Amino acid sequence: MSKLNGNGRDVNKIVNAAVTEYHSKPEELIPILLKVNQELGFIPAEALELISERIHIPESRVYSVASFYRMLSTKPTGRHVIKFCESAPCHVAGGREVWNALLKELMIQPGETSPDGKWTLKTTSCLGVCAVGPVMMVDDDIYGNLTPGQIPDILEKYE
Amino acid sequence: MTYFRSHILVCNDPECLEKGSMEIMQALKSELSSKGLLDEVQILDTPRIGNCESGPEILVYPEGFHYINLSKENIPFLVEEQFLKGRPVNDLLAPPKKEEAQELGEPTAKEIRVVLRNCGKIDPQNIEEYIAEDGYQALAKVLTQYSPDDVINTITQSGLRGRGGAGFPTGKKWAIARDSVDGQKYLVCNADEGDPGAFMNRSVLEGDPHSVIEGMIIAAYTIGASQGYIYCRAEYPIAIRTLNIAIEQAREYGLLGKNIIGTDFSFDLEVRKGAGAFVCGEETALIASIEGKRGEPRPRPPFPAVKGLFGKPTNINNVETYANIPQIILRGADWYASMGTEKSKGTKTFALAGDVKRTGLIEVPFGITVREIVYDVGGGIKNDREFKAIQTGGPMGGCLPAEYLDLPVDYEKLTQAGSIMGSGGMVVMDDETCMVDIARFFMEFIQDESCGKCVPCRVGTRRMLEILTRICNGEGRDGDIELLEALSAEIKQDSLCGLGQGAPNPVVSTLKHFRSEYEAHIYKKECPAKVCRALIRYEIQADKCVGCTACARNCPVNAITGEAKKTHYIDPDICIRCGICKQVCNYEAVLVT
Amino acid sequence: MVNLTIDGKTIEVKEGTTVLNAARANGVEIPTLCDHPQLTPYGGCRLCLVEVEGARTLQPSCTLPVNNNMVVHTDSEKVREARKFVLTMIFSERNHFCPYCQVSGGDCELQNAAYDEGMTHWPLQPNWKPFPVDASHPYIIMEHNRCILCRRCVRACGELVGNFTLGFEERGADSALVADLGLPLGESSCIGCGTCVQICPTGALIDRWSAYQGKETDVEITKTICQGCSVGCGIEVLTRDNRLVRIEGDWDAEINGGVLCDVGRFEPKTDERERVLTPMLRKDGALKAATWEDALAVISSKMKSSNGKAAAIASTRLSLEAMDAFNQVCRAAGIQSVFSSEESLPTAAAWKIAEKVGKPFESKLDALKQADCYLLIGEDLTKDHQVLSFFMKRNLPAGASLIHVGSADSGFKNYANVILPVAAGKEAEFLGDLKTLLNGGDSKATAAKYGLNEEYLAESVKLMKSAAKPAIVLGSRYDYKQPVETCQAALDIANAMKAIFISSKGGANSLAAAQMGMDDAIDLTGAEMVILAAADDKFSQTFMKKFEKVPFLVVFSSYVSPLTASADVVLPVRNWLEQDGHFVNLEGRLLSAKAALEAPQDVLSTFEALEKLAAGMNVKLASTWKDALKTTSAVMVD
Amino acid sequence: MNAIKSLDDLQKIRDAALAKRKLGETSGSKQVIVGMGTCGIAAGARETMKSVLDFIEANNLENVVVTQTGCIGLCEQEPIMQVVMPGQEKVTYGKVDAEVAKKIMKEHVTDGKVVQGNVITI
Repeated sequence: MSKLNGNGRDVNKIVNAAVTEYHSKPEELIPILLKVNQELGFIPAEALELISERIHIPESRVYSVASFYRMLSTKPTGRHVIKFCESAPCHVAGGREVWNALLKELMIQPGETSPDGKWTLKTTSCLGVCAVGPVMMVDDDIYGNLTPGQIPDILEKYE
Repeated sequence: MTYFRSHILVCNDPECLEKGSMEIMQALKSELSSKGLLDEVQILDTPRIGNCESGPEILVYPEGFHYINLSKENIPFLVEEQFLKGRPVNDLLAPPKKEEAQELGEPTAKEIRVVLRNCGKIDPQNIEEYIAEDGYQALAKVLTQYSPDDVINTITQSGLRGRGGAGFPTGKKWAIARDSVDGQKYLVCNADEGDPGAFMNRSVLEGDPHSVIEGMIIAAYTIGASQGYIYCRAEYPIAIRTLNIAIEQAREYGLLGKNIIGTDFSFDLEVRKGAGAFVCGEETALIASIEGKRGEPRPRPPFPAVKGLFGKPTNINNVETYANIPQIILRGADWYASMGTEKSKGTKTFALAGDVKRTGLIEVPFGITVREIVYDVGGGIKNDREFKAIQTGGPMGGCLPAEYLDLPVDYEKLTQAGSIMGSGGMVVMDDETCMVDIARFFMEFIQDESCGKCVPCRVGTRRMLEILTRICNGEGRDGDIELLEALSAEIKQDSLCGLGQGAPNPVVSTLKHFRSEYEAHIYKKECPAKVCRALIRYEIQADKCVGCTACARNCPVNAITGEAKKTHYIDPDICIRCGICKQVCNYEAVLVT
Repeated sequence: MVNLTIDGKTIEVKEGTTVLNAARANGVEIPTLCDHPQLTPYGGCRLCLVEVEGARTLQPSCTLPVNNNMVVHTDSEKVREARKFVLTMIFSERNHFCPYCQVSGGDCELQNAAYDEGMTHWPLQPNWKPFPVDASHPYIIMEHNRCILCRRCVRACGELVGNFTLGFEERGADSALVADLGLPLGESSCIGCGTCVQICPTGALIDRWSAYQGKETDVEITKTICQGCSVGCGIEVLTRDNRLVRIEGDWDAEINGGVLCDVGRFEPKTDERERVLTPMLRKDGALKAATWEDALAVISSKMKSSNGKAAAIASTRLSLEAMDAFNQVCRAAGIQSVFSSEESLPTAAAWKIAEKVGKPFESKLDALKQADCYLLIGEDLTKDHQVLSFFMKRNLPAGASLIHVGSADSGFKNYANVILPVAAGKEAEFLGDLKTLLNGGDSKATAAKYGLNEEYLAESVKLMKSAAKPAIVLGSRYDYKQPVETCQAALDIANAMKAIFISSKGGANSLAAAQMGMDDAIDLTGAEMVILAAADDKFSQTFMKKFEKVPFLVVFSSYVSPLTASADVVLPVRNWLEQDGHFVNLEGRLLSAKAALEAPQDVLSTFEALEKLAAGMNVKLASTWKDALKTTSAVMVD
Repeated sequence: MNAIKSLDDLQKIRDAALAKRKLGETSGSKQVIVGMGTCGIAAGARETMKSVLDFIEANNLENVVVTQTGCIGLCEQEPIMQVVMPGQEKVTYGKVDAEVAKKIMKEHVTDGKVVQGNVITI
């Protein structure tokens, strides 16, 4: 039976592909979760159940792991995920103003998804590009040397 | 295939040819032949060894001796000493310091690039470029000439200490791992560079991945590990991709996998991606994470060297430590130990960030002062403002004020000053930085990253954050400073892992050096640096405002009123002090009071 | 041995001992919260911190192994400050407003620890975001607001029970206890064993019935054994004013180490059956209350008149004493057919083989706990011998494998590596073929023969072959067609693999019943009278059907049931909590049960009732239950 | 590629790589190197690279070898681009956005004139 989630993807197929790629090994739980997260934007409950079944790890442990790491999400996310670097160097370099501009533009709080399902706003730990801070990531695109004025232009690029 | 124990590379560059390098080659051939060494020593010609100014030049491998200014007369003695007696002829060797200066093209006078020597110079996705820069020569040398003991001795003599932060002597660490009796052993590279403001490891992984891989293979050979893992944070997708390409190429070239370089030593490597947890930089948490568990540290003992990954003896070093290894092997322990201070040898990479003109990556010998780093290497403070503090060692480090500008940077000195080396992040702050805000900021980071396993860190950091937040909000109470101090002392003393034990450091160091700022917040309800929102007001100076309306248009809460071309006004009751008006004003009319 | 100094006292302990245990063994008390003797040391709460000379920070004594010449201080200023700090921190997080908590005043380890440190108030005002209370479970209430995140429950659920229902979500101060994927406990995979409730140091996990029924200091505690199945778990029965408050596993019991299943822990509290409180006689078609004398007189005259054309059945929940007396009285009255209530469970089969073999062939439970591969035959141990299933399930994460020959939808479905649904009646044959496969052979043909997935069968063979310490476990199956053959085939595999072999034994005293010769299948044909010593047993419909055509039925029973309703004589007897006695568990261990409650007036123990009956019949009872065991061949477990 | 089975094999690869590099330096081809570490990309190196490639395609440039390298350490100058003209020293440019890249391609790579404003010294 194939299960579909909100993003219209076949969860079963994606989980099976991830599990197969990592040889169904219990110690590969995190790479498997990352893969599923990457494919679906988050890890729905049915994916967690399937992973538990396939690699013989109790559901409670799969969930404990999935909810521990910041780059894994067990809650649905928007079409695009913005990860804003909240580290000190970016903060010192004017990150706060950019952050405020971002909040103003998106009208959501960190951790939330916009009502139209387009954006999810998250903070992230250091992306390691402090020299070009403030920095944020939109999906896989990384933007450095940000100023508040650039925010609307950047957001406009995404459908 | 014939096996040569030594190789002589003779430079055949036009300049060297002109200076007679072919005659040198002939002389070498006849001399070696007369001593019956032609079966053991191979002579090759190769383009460009040094800069040919001191030609004819030759290189002797695997030792990597670089002889210059040779003449035919030197050859018999050289062959006798080098190939019969096995010792270098020092008089003919190229001076190492000079060679380095020429080869590496030091970015600034204070820098010496060992770990970063190839970064930005070679194409990291092409193993041949690394090999061209003497890559894997150290590995070849170790596998053919060194016993594990020899490697440990060399590393111990070099004085190399773990670059992950704690500074444990690497040679000693390897010796412990080697002495573990259990059959299966693992080697782990900690590439979970989580300190905000630190990105040295990322640069090495992205720019010169093979140096780390080579260092790891040497370590694996030394301790007897057959499988290794590089645990890299998922925030570094490019580093992970580059590493995977490098590993694949190394495998293709027989440098990883079974029977490395034709010897009976086998070792393979795998990259493990983190998933966003700062605490996984702690070695026991990192191990748990590789095993597919929540990244929670566990008490030590048992130490990973005895019981680590999958319950087996495991050696963990960080990226920079491994990247140093090939150079130490090639250039010798003495060369490495000649740099740095008495107890901290060699060079250290730092990531320079914050309010410094030249942010970026530097590599300097230990012992350099903070002033030299900030002003000579970093070019001074942005906008020529005042230096206020430098934060070293990441979120568990401390903030040092201007009094420490002349502090020589090494493991011990930084610790004595109330900060730590950490992995090498340095955040420079100017006088517009509020130290209470900074302390609150780091505490927010730590309490967000606390795994929650132990009470002092889980609860203590949250209580501290609450206190710091209320101080920044202008709601500080008498006794808060003392409470912070008491909590700091206990959290440091009682927490399970380094994260908790170091968590109070930013507070402790700012309380020590910037106590008056805390007092101003609490007792005068003032933020001297004009940062803390609740304690400041934004005002528009009538004499500077031209009425361009930029501020009013950008204000997210419509707190600014005013007609075009007339002075604008900010309603303090509506204003949320986000600072956007100040950012967008081109006339510096917005003032913070 | 290692020498160290704790608080100035030089002591010697075994290498590998933790500082905590070394201190405790030498009379030095160190407070703990997250630590529990039955769990792997964790080192999270930091209450047990001690000062070790030379160490940079304070050290958790629960995880720190002793070292030679170590100097430890458990009562220094630094240590006491740290303890107070840790407790202050815990009290500053979530709701620890004690007056509203049922464990307050003695049963709360957190509160006790605070009193021990002389704390009288919260030094820091608590600051927390309230959590909803999870009351979805029929037995257990999860009150997150009192949770101190010590994870004893999570570890117990995994390490001891092997169910892995409980886990942790999020991290840091946002961490919270969850079931499965964050489900309400009542909708989760929780089996309601209550081990988490028992191990919780605060009032975060409580059971529905015992709340506010009395603190541990107000109750009486009786150590006895659970009589729910043949494992014989050690329990503590908490009573107050002759009322059952709750049942807890005995942490010191060798067999179960404190773990219990829902049957042992909660069933007595949920048992709503009506008690039989007086002897009753059928007169003019209706049961009427009678005196013991009248009732017994009717029985003895009926026994005499039936002239041996009678049958007798003893519940396998009877104590050895009662079972032996029952046997003697019945046989004295010339009754040849004395059965036990065991219904086609493996006990009789195993016993028959034991008699034939003449020497022990089963292993002790301890061996089962150590095994690394389980071949499990039978319907479902997770229902009738749950604690046995815990011993297996908890080894799975460490790499042990589990192959279940039985229903695909059993309680093992989330745990077994492979489930092989072999049809009823084919078990013996299948096990024979499996033994052949273990020596190499074509799994394809075998799989086809039994309609099994070939890949799964091949995987089973691989798992069994690669095991270092395999175990064959024969569980109950209510429709075994060939119990003896199945048992023999399972034993053959065990012998061939040099594996551990253990079979479950039905009721609490099934093995004893078999040893006393009550191991034949029940046959009531031609019996003019049947005596059933039912005790507090609950019988299946199929079992009760056997009695429909019995002309004269005598029932010794604690509870009213369809059987007592149709009986001609009913005698009120005590339930298991009200009487002493001895039992032989599935591994042949002799266990002793103690009465925890007083029985209602006029209700006798089955043994006393039988004594009275014997006296009325002029039968002299030899007090020989021990001899009765010895007269048959030795207990069959090694 | 055959696996390296001896020291000798390694030496040969090294020699070949060095020879290849030498050949690159003497063949008269022009080299454009773009720093493609994370910081470079964050600062817009992808656009820089695209601009370089677009320029080459639009102008049918031959003899230009475009390669990438990792982080050089001067992150605040990112995107960084380097140009090596035959027989000349390497020139390093900082803060090279798409426009500047186009300018460098035109003035330096095509016409041989160093674009002074963006040169950084390392």
